[in-house]
Order: sequence, then structure tokens, then C-alpha cells
Amino acid sequence: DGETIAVFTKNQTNPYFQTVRVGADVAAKSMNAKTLHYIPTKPDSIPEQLSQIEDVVVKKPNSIVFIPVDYKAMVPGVEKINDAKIPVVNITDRSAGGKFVSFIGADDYSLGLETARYLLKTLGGKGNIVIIEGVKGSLTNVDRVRGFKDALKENPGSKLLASQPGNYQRLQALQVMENLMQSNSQIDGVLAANDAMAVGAIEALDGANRKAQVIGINGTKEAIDAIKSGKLLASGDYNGFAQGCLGTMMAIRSLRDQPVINEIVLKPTVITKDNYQPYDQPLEQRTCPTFEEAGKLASK
Amino acid sequence: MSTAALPIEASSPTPLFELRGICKEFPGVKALDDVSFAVLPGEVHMLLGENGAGKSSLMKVLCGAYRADAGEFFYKGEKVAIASTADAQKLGIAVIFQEFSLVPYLDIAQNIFLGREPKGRIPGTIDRRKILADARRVLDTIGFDIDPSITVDKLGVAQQQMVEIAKAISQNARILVMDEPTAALSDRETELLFALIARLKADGVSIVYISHRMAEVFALGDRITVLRDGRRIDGVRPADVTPDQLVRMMVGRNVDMTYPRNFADKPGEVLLQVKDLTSPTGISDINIEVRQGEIVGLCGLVGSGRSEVARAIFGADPVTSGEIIFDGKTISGEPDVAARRGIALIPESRKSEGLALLRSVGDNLVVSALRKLFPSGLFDQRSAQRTSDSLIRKLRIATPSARQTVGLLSGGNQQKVVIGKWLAAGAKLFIFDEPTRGIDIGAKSEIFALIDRLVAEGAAALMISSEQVEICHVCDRAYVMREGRIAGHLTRSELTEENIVRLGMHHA
Amino acid sequence: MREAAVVSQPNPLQRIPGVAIVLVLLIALFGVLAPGFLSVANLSNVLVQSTILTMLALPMTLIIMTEGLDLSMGAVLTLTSLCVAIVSLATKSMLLGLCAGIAVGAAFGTVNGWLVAILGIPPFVATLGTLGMAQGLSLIVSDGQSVVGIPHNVRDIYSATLLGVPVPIVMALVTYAAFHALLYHTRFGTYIFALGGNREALRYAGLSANRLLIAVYAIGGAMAGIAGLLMTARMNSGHPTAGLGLEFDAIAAVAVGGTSFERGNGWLLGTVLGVIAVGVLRNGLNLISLPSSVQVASVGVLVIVALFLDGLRSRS
Amino acid sequence: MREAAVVSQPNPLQRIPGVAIVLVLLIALFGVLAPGFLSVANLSNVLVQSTILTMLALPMTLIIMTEGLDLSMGAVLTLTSLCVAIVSLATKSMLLGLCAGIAVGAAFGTVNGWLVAILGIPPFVATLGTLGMAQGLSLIVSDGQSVVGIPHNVRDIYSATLLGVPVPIVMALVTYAAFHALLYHTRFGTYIFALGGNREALRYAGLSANRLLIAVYAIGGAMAGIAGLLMTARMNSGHPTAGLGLEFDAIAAVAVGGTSFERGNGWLLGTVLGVIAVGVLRNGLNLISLPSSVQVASVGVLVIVALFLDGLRSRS
Ligand SMILES: Nc1ncnc2c1ncn2[C@@H]1O[C@H](COP(=O)(O)OP(=O)(O)OP(=O)(O)O)[C@@H](O)[C@H]1O
Ligand SMILES: Nc1ncnc2c1ncn2[C@@H]1O[C@H](COP(=O)(O)OP(=O)(O)OP(=O)(O)O)[C@@H](O)[C@H]1O
Ligand SMILES: [Mg+2]
Ligand SMILES: [Mg+2]
Repeated sequence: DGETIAVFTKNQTNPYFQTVRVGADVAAKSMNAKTLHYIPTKPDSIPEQLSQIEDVVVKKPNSIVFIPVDYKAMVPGVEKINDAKIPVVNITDRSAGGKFVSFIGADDYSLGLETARYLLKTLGGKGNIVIIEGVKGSLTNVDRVRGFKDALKENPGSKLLASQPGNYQRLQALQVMENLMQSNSQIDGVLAANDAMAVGAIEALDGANRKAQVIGINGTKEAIDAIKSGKLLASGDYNGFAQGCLGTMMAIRSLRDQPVINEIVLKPTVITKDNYQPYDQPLEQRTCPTFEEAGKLASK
Repeated sequence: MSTAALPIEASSPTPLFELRGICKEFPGVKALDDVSFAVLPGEVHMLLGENGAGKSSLMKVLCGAYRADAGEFFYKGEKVAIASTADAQKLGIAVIFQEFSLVPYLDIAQNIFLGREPKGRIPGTIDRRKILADARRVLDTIGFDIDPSITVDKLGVAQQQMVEIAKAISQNARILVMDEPTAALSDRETELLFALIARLKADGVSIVYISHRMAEVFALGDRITVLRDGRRIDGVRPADVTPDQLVRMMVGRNVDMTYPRNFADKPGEVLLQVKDLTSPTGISDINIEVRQGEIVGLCGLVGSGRSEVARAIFGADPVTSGEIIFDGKTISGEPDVAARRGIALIPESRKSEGLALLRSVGDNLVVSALRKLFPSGLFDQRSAQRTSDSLIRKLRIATPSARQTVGLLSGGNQQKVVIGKWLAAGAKLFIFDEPTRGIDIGAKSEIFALIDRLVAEGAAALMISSEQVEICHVCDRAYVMREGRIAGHLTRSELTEENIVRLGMHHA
Repeated sequence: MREAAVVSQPNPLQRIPGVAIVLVLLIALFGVLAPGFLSVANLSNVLVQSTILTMLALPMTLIIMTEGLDLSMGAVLTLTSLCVAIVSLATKSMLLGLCAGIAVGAAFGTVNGWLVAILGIPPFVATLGTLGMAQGLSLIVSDGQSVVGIPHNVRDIYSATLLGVPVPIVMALVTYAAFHALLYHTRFGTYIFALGGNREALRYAGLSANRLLIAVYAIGGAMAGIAGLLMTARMNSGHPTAGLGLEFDAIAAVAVGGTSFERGNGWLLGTVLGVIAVGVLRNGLNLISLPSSVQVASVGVLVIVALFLDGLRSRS
Repeated sequence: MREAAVVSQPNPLQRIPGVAIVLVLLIALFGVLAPGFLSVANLSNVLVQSTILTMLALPMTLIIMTEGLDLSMGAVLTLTSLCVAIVSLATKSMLLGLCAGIAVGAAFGTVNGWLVAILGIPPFVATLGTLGMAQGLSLIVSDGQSVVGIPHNVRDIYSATLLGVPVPIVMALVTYAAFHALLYHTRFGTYIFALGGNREALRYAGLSANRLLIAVYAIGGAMAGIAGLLMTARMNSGHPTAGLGLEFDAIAAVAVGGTSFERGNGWLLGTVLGVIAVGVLRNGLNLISLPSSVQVASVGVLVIVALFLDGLRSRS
């Protein structure tokens, strides 16, 4: 009891990582452990997360739950943790190297695919679509956009008008959307690679008094509110809360010599107006899945 | 005017260096108009002229800092080209500029040998020991006793001027140009400089010397060239002219150099009263009184603390203890408080304190008067323009227009702007700190006439000057300072140069 | 650092070309390359998008004229935008939200001015310091999350029109008029011109250079507060990173607009043209779907080209 | 700006305090608050972490002494780090990779110097422009992806030791020695003082200020190239955003170290102490687990406190 778990996330401002952190806190509390959060002050900064690892290794927490800011560039950092013999659980972005107690993540490709399919089904398999991408080159973005595009290929009646980056930022997405509406008089669907950009796109549509079906990914509070009010069609649940919960749970269990699951890739869930209720409550009041449930959440 | 391409005097030996038909135009100003000028070996050649006559410009052409629009150069009778300062240096021309060209955070030795550093063993490095030894040798020749490894930012104006001299001397020049070298020197350093000039002359070095001080012209000069409005007026020998004649050549009219004024027989109310003033800058127990209608002198040696008194009164320096009562009320705080109450300070350093060098003449002239001109806070370009135009006329500031950048004016004209900016501000007390530094003789008497008019209209003036003649001529009475304290007070009848020196000297 | 031409008073006509040429070139370029660029809807779009930047770039012009800089403006804008969102959410009053935004912005501006004027810290590092503080505060007050659910009238500010003109554009025009009057027709404005020259000389001219400097930075902060309202309205929410980095666009716009960084010469109309040039560039590149890797460099290239043209002209 | 009445020897000790006091305070503070802070492992950790920043902050000191600034340094570092990765991956030679990094860095530095010196564009905006270019190029050459699989000897550079001292520290020490010699013992160094202190003096001495300026910026770029090797070694990969924003830390370190932004007064040892102070602060705050929202402001507060102390001392 009383173990310290260091939790590494990528930045402070993406709501997704907030849900991860709350999940970790809830799990740790329920298991009588405590968490310390390490977040780069410069969002997604590689040197800063490397330094944080080096600093944390001096502090020797009992265990680490780790989201790499970059899945390749952080490998030397993971190796440092391994060298220091601190057990580490990898969540969200799968690290390209290093030894982990377990990996908990979601499948971005099938998330993108499933949410895009839902939107296209709603549109009857046709329409003019735009994609607002996240940060170019990031693992999540590459897979989500691939999923989006595969869903479009399944529906030959649909037409991809443009695919432009909004860098996961609300304001940038808003601006991109404003500009896209100028060059395209008819936009039926918007596939945004995260909720923040989806909400930004909705703001732009509202501002121009235009209508289109929009989907996002992550299942953040904002998205749930928008789904509730009918502005957002759907959001793919990236399960940040569950990832935080399960990652921390596995970290603590391995310290206590209890069995752990080596790999959980969570099934994609599309949150819509039909199934949003369980998500519509403050994060802190949600409960973590139990170890037994965890096995069933895995898609494989 | 003389357009002769011949040496000035046929009988003289071949000039060492000669400029013929030099023209130099700046936008709106014809700075040099067909000027010819010859330097003979081993002579001290005085270059005279009003502020803005083109003296500094001519010397900058001579040393390659400016390129002439037209004209030719001859070295020992042979035509040469001077396209850069490097070309001039190769011919043995060195210049002591009117405006300093020193680098603040390099030491004295590095400044003296800037660009000519002795090479160390490793390529690119400097032989530190040699540069210090060389510098010490140069400083010794000019009789300036200072450690060459001190950085220049730690030096006072006078010391900087000495480094500037050392820098020029170190080039072993055959022609040495000195542009108002004594404007910033105290008597002691001036004597050192004169001795040095004598020695250089004996060694066959030619010297071109620019000065507004008549005494120096006659003490040092072998020949004199006078410029006016960018043209060469005449070349004469000191023995053949009187000061009055020289001034007429420079100014083109007669000027009374005794600065006549109507002394205040019955001064008015007490305007300024300084009681037991002490400040961390090194002045203590200062007691001064200035009445309406008076011009009060403040004299003493350089470093005796006169400027510090002025700054403390104006609020530019902090005050440790004591009281300053102005117009019946105590005054304290920053300069803006003093200015609002009606005190004006004409500071001693025009570059750092007096002018915004990159702004226009007009901007600089009206800035202090804006409060009075536009009490509502609204600004009107045209009325500001009128004010600056009338100041330019009143002070005869040589500038193509009020829109000229003030940093491009000649040194003396810049000084006139520093003085001018307070004239329209409606001050009651004017504190002048070396107001005539670098100002030509004609303008000097105009400025004194102006001060006279101001006090006649009920204002008062406190005047600091190192030229004791001026103090004696224009002041109603004077305080003499020594080592940060008031050493004595001289009434009108006691006000003589001997008395000032006696009171100001360190204890014998 | 080279010696400038003779005339120091800003002659607006002489200066127009640098930025005007660039703007005309950009409009011509995108008019040809991007169909729809010249549509009224798109152009009004560009103008509306430029309003927030205008409200930062105008005070930034004054600050740069004092040989200063305000790197904290984007972060302060973010913070004021959050304040507007939080306060208007809590009080249901847009006006109180705006007041809160202006107060917080002006407070930060005053701190900036105090650090620069009284402590004599170089503007770059002083405002870099307050940038961090504003950013940290933004994260703390928002807990890193968007603030949503703010009153409808806030959002309406952004989309409403007045006599057919979008309200943000009206606000930008009013701001321009105010700054124009301030800089060219008040004593305060004249002092700002003088501040750029030599602060010590200004002090010896009997003015409180410190107080003026503080006022200039405080105005910048207050304007960030007003811009914060527009930002919140635009996003219909407050977000803890929304305005970060906008200070660079503002500085770029000022530079493109021909304000000099060394001699206290500023030109407000040039700044506005600079802002529009930045907006046109961003919009046009979006319309022709240039890859974002190239877009990243675009504003930088714009600045260099504009100043290069200016340099060419002033030398000839 | 008052002239000192008494001439005193330039005493470097007089200058230490500003940054030294801060550093000592920080070490004392974290020594008490953070167990493990004073361990040899942690302190060597801090020093190794500071090496990349040292290699940027030293040339930045020279640039700032010329009254310049290089905002592009972080982006150029990113680009050179990618070049090192790509070239050493392709050629299997670390040396060729390093050469490529230095060449690209020096090229960018030269462009910066050219824009500043020849075109007379203010350093802030000129380097803001090249920042965008370097960033765009980084995205293009890497296609937005990490570059991995580079030769082992590259990574080993970062973790190897020489006589027990980590190689990055050895490299930083050598760099410091080189810059010290350059600034204080060569003609070039002398002229750097003149570039910021009095450019006229250089001209009268027959030296080309432009060529010197270009050289100073080029050195900055080349150093970013060498730092790029360390960066790549540290991450065992190249990444298109790795070094972004580091220029601000470098500038902050220079400011904390007591280099003045006017009149050409620079102090290299102060810069190194400034870099270490930044490193100690970041490390200590991590060890005491301060929330990241508070940490965001930390470097900014450090700069302001250090300069505030400096100001206090110089006034008394
Ligand atoms: N770089 C420049 N640009 C424009 N005008 C200039 C420049 N240098 C000098 N002038 C002008 O040329 C004229 C001659 O100036 P110069 O400095 O030679 O006068 P001076 O005789 O040395 O006067 P002073 O006794 O006041 O020093 C002045 O009107 C001055 O304003
Ligand atoms: N003994 C000295 N020898 C040489 N220079 C000195 C000496 N004392 C002071 N100085 C320098 O002379 C300059 C003038 O000093 P200060 O302002 O204190 O005196 P002052 O009485 O106002 O003289 P002035 O008004 O003639 O400059 C300063 O730059 C100072 O550093
Ligand atoms: Mg002159
Ligand atoms: Mg004095």
C-alpha cells in the first residue's frame, strides 16, 4: 500500500489527457496508492519529457505509467527507466522500443473507421466530406485519417473535398473550416480527428449559418454536451479514462505480484445520442472497470 | 570665391597633403562647396568657422569617412585616391573626431589599437602583453597616467577624450586632425595636450586643429583657414589678423565679444533656495540662492560637483538630505516635477541627456514645450511646427528644415537645439550646464543676449561654465565649488578670474 | 544600423509601397490561383478573421515605437479570453466579463511596463517572463480545459452585424480611429514618438518617461482584454491555449507595415495593412490547399519579402 | 548612464552575484526541499541536460552582444538534428552526419546574418522569418515523422564517458573554452564588443561591420549544428519538432547570466551559470513535483528575479 505511481502524459491542454489523468487518479485511490503527474510545460516537448524521465528516475517512484510524446523519439527515455529497474506500463501510444509490464491502448484505425462509417451511414452513403486532420505525423493522426479514408472508400457515393490539418486545435480547425466553406458551397460531413477540432468546425458552421454532420474522436465532456444538444453527430470513444484506470491498475498489480494482462487494445465505441448517458457525468464520479471486466474490453 | 587650384601661398614649401575643389552635398545642405585646403609639413593649421560651416565635414572627407562628390587629393604633390578610412590611414592621416568613437566595454588598450591589434602567436589572437605595453607607451607620450586595462565605460568625458587622443597618436600619423579636442578637457589636460602638440610639431607632424576658442587659435596656430557656409573664405597667419577680424571673416559681420548686459541692480523675489543639500553623488551642504532677474554663476574645477548640484536641483539625481525650495514651495521628485514647476535644465551631455539623436530637430525642439503649448492634451502639428520654426530662426540653427534628423547636424548646432528646447517651455529658472560647449563665437553672444532677455523678463538663471571669462562677463554673482562643497561666494565686484581660481583651487 | 535617410518625420506616402505592394501582389496571386478568393463572402471572411490581430497589432505598434516589445500579448489574450468566459458564465453578464478581461489585461500590461520602465529589464525578457505567468494562470484558472456554456450574447458579438457591417469589423475600425487620434493628435502620442529616440533625454526634457512607458504597455494589455472578448465570442468558449503565439503575428504585421524597430517611427495604417496581408496570406494558402509544412514558413517569408522591398526602395 | 566618478578596475567578481546568488539560492532551496537533489547522480544529470542549451546560449551571447537576437536557433537545431539523423542513417557515418548538420546550420546562420547586416532587417523579424523556414524544411525533410534506425555510435555519443566525465559535458566544456578564447583573446572577439558598443568605431578602424555580423550569426548556426548531433544522440532519432522553443531558454539563460541587451556588454561565464540555473530550476521543480501549470511560469520568473536582483545591486 501507499505506492507512488508517476504518470506521464503529453500536455495539459488536450482534454483527452485530462481524462487519462483522472482515470489514473481514480484507480490509484481505489487501490490505496498515489499518483504524481509529469506533463511537459511545452506541449509534447521531447527534450522536456526526456529530462522529466531523467529527473524522475532520481526520485525512484515505485512504478510508472507512460504515454510517450513521440513513440519513436522517447525510446532512449524508456530504456533509462528500464535500466533503473522501475516497472513501467505503456498506454495510449505504443512505444517503438523498451520493455513494458503491459500496454493499454485503443485502436485508432478502427476508431476512425467506425466513427466515419457511422457518419456515412447517417448521410446515406453519399455526400461531400472534409477531413480535419490532427498533428501531421503523429501516430494517432495517421491511423485515424487512414480509418476515415477507408470508410470513404467503402462508400463510393461520397466525395472527399479536402483533408487539411487543424493540429488538434480548436481555433485552427475553426479557421480551416471557415476557409473551406468559402471554396466549397456544399459540405455535408466533417470528419475531425479529435473532438476539439470537431467543436471548432461546428462553431464555424454555426457562424456561417450552415449545416453539416460532424464527428469527432475522444469522447470528451464537450463532445458529450454537443451530442446531447444535437450539434455533434458522434464521437469515437478513445477511452482515455479506462486507459488511465487500467494502466495504473496494471502498474500497481505488478508491484503487488498480482497477475496482469500484457496487452489490452480497447474496442472502439461510437458515442451517439443513443448511448451517451453513461458518459454524461463528471469524470471523478465514474468508476474504473474491474480487472475481470478489463479482459472483456479487449478487442483481441 | 577662390577656386584657385594652387597652394595658398606660392612661397611655401610643397604641401604635405592637399585637397582641391572639394564638394560635398547632403540632402538639403551644401556642406562643402569647392573647398581647397593644404597642409604643410610640421605646421599647426587652424580651421575656423561658424557652427555648421563644414569644418568637421571637410575633415571627414580628408580621412575617408565621407566620400566627396567632387574634388581631388594630392599627397606630396602626387594625386591620390581616398575611398575609405583605410586609404587615409595608409597615407598617415589620423583623426580625433568631435564625437567619440570609443567602444565602452573594451579596455583602453583595446580601444587605442582597435583594428591594429598586435598579433599573438596563434593566428587570430592578440598579444595581450604587447598591446598593454604599447598602450602604456602611448599614454606616457601624451602624459596621461592611467592603467590601460581599465574599460572605457568607467572613464569620464575628459579621460575619454584623452584616450581618443592616444588612439590617434598611436597611429604614428604624419597628419593629425583634432576636431575641438579641448571642448571636453579640463585645464590640466589641456596643458598636456598643448605640450604634446608642440612635441609633435617638432617631430615634423602636421596638425589640423579645429576650435572655437580664440585664445587657442593664437596660442597654437601657424596658419588659419576660415570656412563659411561650406566655402573657403580666406587663409591667413595669426600674426596678420586680430580676433575681431577673424570673427568677421567667420560670421560675415561684427560681433561684440564682451557680451554686454544690463546687470540687475535690484534683483527680485527669491526664486530658488537650496538649503544644506547633500546627495549620494558626492556633494554636501550646498546652500544656494537665486533671485528673479539674476544670472548666478556656479564655478569650480572639473569634478568639483557643479553638474551634480544642477542635477540634484532638477531631480535627476537623488537627494540624501537638505531642502530645495522653489517659488516658495519645497520641491522633490523626478525631473518632470521640477519641469512642471518651471525649472529647466540644459544638461552637459548633449548626446546622452540632451537629444533624441534619431528624431527630428523639430521633435527635439518642442518636446519640453508641449505641456505649455497644448495644455488640453490635444496635439496640433501645425502649431508645433510654428514653434520649432521660430526657434530655429531665433537661434540660427543651421538645418535644411525642422524635419532634419538632429544627429546629422553639426556639433554646435546640436548644442543650440539642446538650449532651444527649453526656451518655449516657459520656465522660470534656467540651469545651464556648460551651455556654450562647442558653440561658435557669434552664436555665443546671441545665446547670452537671449539669456539676458529671459532674466530681464523675470526669469532667473544658474550658469555652470568652465570658461571663467564668460562667468565674469555675464553673471551677477557666482558661487565657487571645491570638492563637492561651496567654497565661497563672489559678488559682482569680486567676480574676477583670479578670485574664481583662488577659491576653486585645492588647498595650497 | 545604417544611417537613415535625412527626413525623420514619417511621410506616409513614401512608405505605403512596401506593404501595399506586397498586399496587391498577394491579392493578385490568390485571385488567379484560388477560385472563390475574390468573392465578397471570402474577403469579408478575411477581414473578420483579421480583427483580433488588428486589436493586438495596433498597441504593439506603439510598444515597438518605444523600442519595446510585448511577447506576452498572446498569452495575456488567452488569459483575458478565459476571464471573459468564466466571468460571463458566472454572472450571466457579458459586460462584467468584458470588464474582467480588460482589468486583467491592463494589470498584466502594467506589470510589463513596470518591469521595463522601473526595473529596466529588457522588454524581450521581461515580457517573456510575464508570458510564462499568463500561461500558467490560464492553465490554473481553466484547469487546462475549455470553458463552455457561456451566455449567447457573447457569441452573438462575433456574428452580429451593424448596418450590414460585421460587429468585429466595426470594433476594429473604432479601435483604429482611437489609436490614430491618440498617436497623431494628442500630446501623449507625440511623447510616444519621442520615447523611441532616447529615454534619458526625455527624462531630462522634464517628462516622466517611466509613466509613459507603463501607460503604453498597459494600453497593450487592455486591448488584449477587448480582443479577449472577440476571441471568446469567436470560439463560443474559453480555451487555455487559444491565443498563444499570436504576438508573433502581431509583431510580423507591425514589421510588414513599415514601423521601424530602432528609431521610434511608427505607422498605424501600415500596421493594419500588414495585418490584412497576414490574413490574406493565411486564407489564400488554405484555399489553394498548400501543405502545412510550407504554410509554417509563410508569414516569415512575408516579413522578409516586405522588408526587403522596403529596403530596396529606401536605398534607391 | 552617469559617469562613474571614481575609476575602478573592472572586477568580474562584482558581476557574479546576480546569477550566482540565484543559483546558490536555488541549490539551497532544492537541497532542502527535494531529497535526492544533491546526489551526484542527479547533479551530473542536470549538467548533462544543460549541455545542448549551453551550446546554443554561448553563441546567443555573442549575437545579443551585437544588439541582435536569433529566434531561429531552436528551429535550426531541429533541422540540423534531422540532418544528422538522415545523413548518418544514409551513409552510416556519424562524421558525415555531423558535417551535414554543421553545414546546414551555418548556412541558416549566414542567411540570418545577411538579412540583418546587408538588408538591415531587424534581427527579431529576420530570424522570425528564418524560424518559419527552418520549421517548414524540418517538416518537409522528415515528412512529419521521426527518423529512426540511426547508427549506434551516434547514440553512444550522448551516454559515453571520457575519463569518467560524460562526453556531452566534455563537449560543452570544450565549447566554453573555445568561446572564451574567441571572445576575450582574439581580434574577432574584440570586434564583437565593438559591434554592439560602437559600430562607428569599427568603421573608422577600417573594418567591415557587415562581414563580422554575418560571421557571428553563422557561428550561431554552426553551433546549432553541433548541438543537433547531441540532440539526435539523446533521442536516438530525429524529430521535426524536437528543438522548437529552445531559443527562448537560451535567451533567458543569457539574460540571467548578466549579458546586457544594449551596448555590447557580454559575459560568457554568466551565460553558463544562467544555463545551469535554468537546468537546476527545471530539475528541482520536477523533483518536488510542482504542478506543470505552475512550472510553465518558472523560467520567466527566474529571469525576472535574477534581473531584479542585478538591478537592485547596481543601484545601491
Ligand atoms: N551625415 C550628414 N548628413 C546630413 N547633413 C550633414 C551630415 N554631416 C554634416 N551635415 C551638415 O553639413 C553641414 C556642415 O556640418 P559640419 O559638421 O561640417 O559643421 P562644423 O563646421 O563642424 O560645425 P560645428 O562647429 O558645429 O561642429 C551642417 O549643416 C550639417 O548639418
Ligand atoms: N579628478 C578628476 N580627474 C579627471 N576627471 C575627473 C576628475 N573628477 C571627475 N572627473 C570627471 O570629470 C567629469 C565631470 O565631473 P563632474 O560632473 O563631477 O564635475 P563638474 O564640476 O560638474 O564639472 P563639469 O561641469 O566641468 O563637467 C566626469 O566625467 C568625471 O568622471
Ligand atoms: Mg564640427
Ligand atoms: Mg559636470
